[in-house]
Amino acid sequence: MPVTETKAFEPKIVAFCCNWCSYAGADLAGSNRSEYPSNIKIVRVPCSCRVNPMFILKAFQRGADGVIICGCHPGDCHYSTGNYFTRRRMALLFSMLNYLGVEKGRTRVEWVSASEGGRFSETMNDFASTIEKLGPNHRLEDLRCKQK
Amino acid sequence: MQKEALIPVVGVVQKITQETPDVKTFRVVGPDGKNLFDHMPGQCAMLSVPGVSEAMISITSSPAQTDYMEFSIKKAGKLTGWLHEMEEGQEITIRGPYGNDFPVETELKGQDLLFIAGGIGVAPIHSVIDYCIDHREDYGRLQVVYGARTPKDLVFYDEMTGPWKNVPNMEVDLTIDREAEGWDGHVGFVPTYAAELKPSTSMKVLVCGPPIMIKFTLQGLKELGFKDTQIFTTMEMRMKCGVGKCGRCNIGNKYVCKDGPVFRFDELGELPPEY
Amino acid sequence: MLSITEAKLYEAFAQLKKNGEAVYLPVDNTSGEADFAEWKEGTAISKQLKTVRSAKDFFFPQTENLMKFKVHGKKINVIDTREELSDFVIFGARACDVASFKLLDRAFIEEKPVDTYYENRREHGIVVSIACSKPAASCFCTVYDIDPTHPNADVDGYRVDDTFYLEAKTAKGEKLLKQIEPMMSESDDQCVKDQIATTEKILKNLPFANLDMSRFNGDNMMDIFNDPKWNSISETCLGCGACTFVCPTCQCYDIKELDTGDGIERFRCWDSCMYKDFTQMAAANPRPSQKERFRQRFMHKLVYYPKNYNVYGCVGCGRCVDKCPTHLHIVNVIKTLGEEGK
Amino acid sequence: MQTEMIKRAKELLADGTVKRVAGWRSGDFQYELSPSIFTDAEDLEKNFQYSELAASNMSKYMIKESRKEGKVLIFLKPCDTYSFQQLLNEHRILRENVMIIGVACDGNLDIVAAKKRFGEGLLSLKSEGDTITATTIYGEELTAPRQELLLERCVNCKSKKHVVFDELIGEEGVEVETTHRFDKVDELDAMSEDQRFGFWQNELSRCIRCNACRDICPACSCENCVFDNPESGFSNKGAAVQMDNDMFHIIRAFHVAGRCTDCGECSRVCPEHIPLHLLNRKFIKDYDGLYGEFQAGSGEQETHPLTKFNMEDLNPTEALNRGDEE
Repeated sequence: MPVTETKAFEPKIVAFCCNWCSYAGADLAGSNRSEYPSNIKIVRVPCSCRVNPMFILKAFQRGADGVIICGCHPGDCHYSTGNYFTRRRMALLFSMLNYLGVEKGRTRVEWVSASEGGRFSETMNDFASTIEKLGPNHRLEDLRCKQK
Repeated sequence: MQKEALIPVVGVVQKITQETPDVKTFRVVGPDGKNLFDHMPGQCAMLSVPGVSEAMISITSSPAQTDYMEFSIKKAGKLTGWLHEMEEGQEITIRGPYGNDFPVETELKGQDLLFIAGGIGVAPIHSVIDYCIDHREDYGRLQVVYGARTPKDLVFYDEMTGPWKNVPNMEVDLTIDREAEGWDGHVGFVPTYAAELKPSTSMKVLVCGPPIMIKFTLQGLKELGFKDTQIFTTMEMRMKCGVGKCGRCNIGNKYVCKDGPVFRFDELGELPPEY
Repeated sequence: MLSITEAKLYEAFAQLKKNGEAVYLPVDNTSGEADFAEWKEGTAISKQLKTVRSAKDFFFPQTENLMKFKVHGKKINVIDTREELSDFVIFGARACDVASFKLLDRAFIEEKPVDTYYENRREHGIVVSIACSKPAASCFCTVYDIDPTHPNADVDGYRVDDTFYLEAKTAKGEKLLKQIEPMMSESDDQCVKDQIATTEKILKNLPFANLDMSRFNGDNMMDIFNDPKWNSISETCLGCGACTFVCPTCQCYDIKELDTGDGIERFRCWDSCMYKDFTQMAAANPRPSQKERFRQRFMHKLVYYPKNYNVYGCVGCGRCVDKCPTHLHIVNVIKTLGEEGK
Repeated sequence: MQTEMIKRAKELLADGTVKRVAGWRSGDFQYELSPSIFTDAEDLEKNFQYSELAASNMSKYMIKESRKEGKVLIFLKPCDTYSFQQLLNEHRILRENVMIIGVACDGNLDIVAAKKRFGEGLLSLKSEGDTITATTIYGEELTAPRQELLLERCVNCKSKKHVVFDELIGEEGVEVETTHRFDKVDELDAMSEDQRFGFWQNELSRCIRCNACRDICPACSCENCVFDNPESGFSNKGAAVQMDNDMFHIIRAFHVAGRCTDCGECSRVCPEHIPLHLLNRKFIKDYDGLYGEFQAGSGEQETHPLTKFNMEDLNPTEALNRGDEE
């Protein structure tokens, strides 16, 4: 008998975390045993401003349903000003994605410091539930990367 | 050639031999252990590793060798770099054979042959020399002039100084670019050496090597009285399809992958110098 | 001649669709130009002369998956991903499009080895042409002896107002018309003859009708190649691929790979000899500047092609004339090198 | 005006001030003016043309031309000078090797619109006052109001002032105070996400990836474009899926954000008439609103909105949601 499986939507999320704050924050979240969804894939970057807009698009192309960038709080950047540039760049990029019809919640920038393990897991949980509500990404997808 | 020109077959790299610090020879057979296809000396095949790249590589082994094919490859780019890192038993994909061949059965038959090669340019020449040795009675005198930067860079050194020395009426002259310790052979660039040897102008010449070597060799040969119609070479261009359709490897109205890679110099002279 | 009204034509398309044969036809898009699109209920055929993209897409699409590889450790599995094709109909190709198929056939089928991807599509495609009744200023197909009033496809069609007159030219065409026979009726074709006569008059007066091709005779390759005029004429070429990608006869392609996460797909996509990476090798580029690349494109169509096959690699559709951002199109080249260069 | 330009160019060639002249050459149709480099007086006299059909912005050619031997003369329309100035700001042009003559412009005609209006048989276009008269190969003579056949960038002209020049021919104008440049962007912004998605899918799905928009763009002056680099993972030359086109256009517009002078060449040359300028203008509208008004190329500028910051800038999410509460 054929079994029709109704699989709950499990969003794929890519989180770009800066090496100095957010990645350490994620570490802390881990050692504090704070939970965050396992389907969040963390990509460590030297600074949040290392994240080229193409990385974000590529993540969507390869099947991500949401992309979040985490960096040091403004003023705390290891390279002193990197995250300020991230802020402007991503403000413009996200606005452009939305202009093309991509849902607002799919992309986000958050500031998480090395000591904010709790904030890291809260942020991730919150982002994951936003993406779950939005459902699968169909507006920036490459079907070739979704066949399994 | 295979029916599906663009779909490759799987080949297994059975044996990898380190020839020089940056040249390895790869022996390729089919998954069943048998040779994948027959070829003629001078022809090429498209080797690829999915996810890495695809490249046209000339077949080094003799057509008389029907058990396998060999490719001597210098580490230069993406694909070749990957090939140099891999282990025996690795599968790759292969399609071919492509291109024309040195006219060993027509123009070159019964002739005295002069082979001039530099560096990895010896790869396609090796196939012809092997072919001539395998059909020794069909050819006259065989003279090989081969050079590389250092003694360590001489590909097939052992073969050239071993078995080839014993072939009747065959001469191998080796040279290196600069003096090196332990080298008591000739020192000097290939074009100069070839000219110094004063080869008989009745020979047919097969040249392969870096463009600059070909250029000066040609000059030297012409000074000795050789004609363009006596000299053959193989060309190299960026290729994608290998079957004369993707449109990038043409020199004038000729496609290197299909009408070449072997050209006689008088043929090249009639074509635009876009190579 | 058999005729069918526009309303009945859509019934016929619906019938063909039911029989499993998709129909593609020129449809006006929101920018006011036409492009080929699949017929669905409610789709109306465009009245425009030319589509932006040529009809070559159907046989040689801009991107096309060739195969898939699955890699497990040292093992490689090659998978032919092609699916069985069903017949499809291209309705409304022009004579230049039809002529371009013959040029592409030469490259992909007649020149061995056969490109089976192209051949497969070609076998399943049925071409219904519509003769031109109002050629555009940029048209010059007659220069290449193409008769836009007799396209010579599987079915030749004429559109007079809202009625289409159809005539099968091949077995494939007859088979197609058989399927839609009930929608058609036999009718007098005097209006078609009148239309052809009017069109012929326009053709004679086209601005490019008398292009002088005599210098491009396939014999003087090096003479044309070395013409100093290439320097000035190519100077402001942008090196974009607009001419190539709207051209019905350009056949160059690139082979690329995409790692999908579930194997590697190898696909081909149109490439342009106008792009600098077209011939770029690790150490050198045999066509280092835009001059060489520009020259290659036109030498290929006007010199190498006639030299090899005795026919030009251009069908005079005029698409590049319409679309070149800097107006350095093939007519400009023919005039500069051909007429003034003699 | 054309006569005056030819006269001045010939003088400058004759006295050796310049070796080459960048201008517009008459083409195979009366309305086709090609950008071109002239080197002799006779050629100028015969083939140089300047009219409302001289749409090409030739600034970008100066990257190459200013590096050749001898000085080059270029004629620039007001909006072209913005692109030129922007390239100067990016140190792409050797200013000392270029002589600029600013020429007055009363708007360029849109050949595409003209062909749509008068048909594919269009032979010539001539404007007299507010009316354009066209002739066709079918022997027709047709007219239309000039305003309707202007390029979009000219209808919404941002400036009639030359921001950089050595000499001027014709009357100098001023920056246009109020334009309706952002009307269409506003209209799109007011739509729902679904509507916008539909709008852009329809537009971008027509893209044939010919790169004309990139190659004509004076701001796209990279030696090696990321889309030509096989290592970048973005170099596919055609769209296998819609995403490929979306990605190309987002990145293309993003790479010129802050440097785009809104010259409108991308939309002008697009063979499929995709309104690409609407992507660039969205960035302009956004940074104008978020970080203060900025016009690239309007003068000597060390930075642009994406290469500087304020401590008080909004976070991206706040920036995206601003105005939602209103």
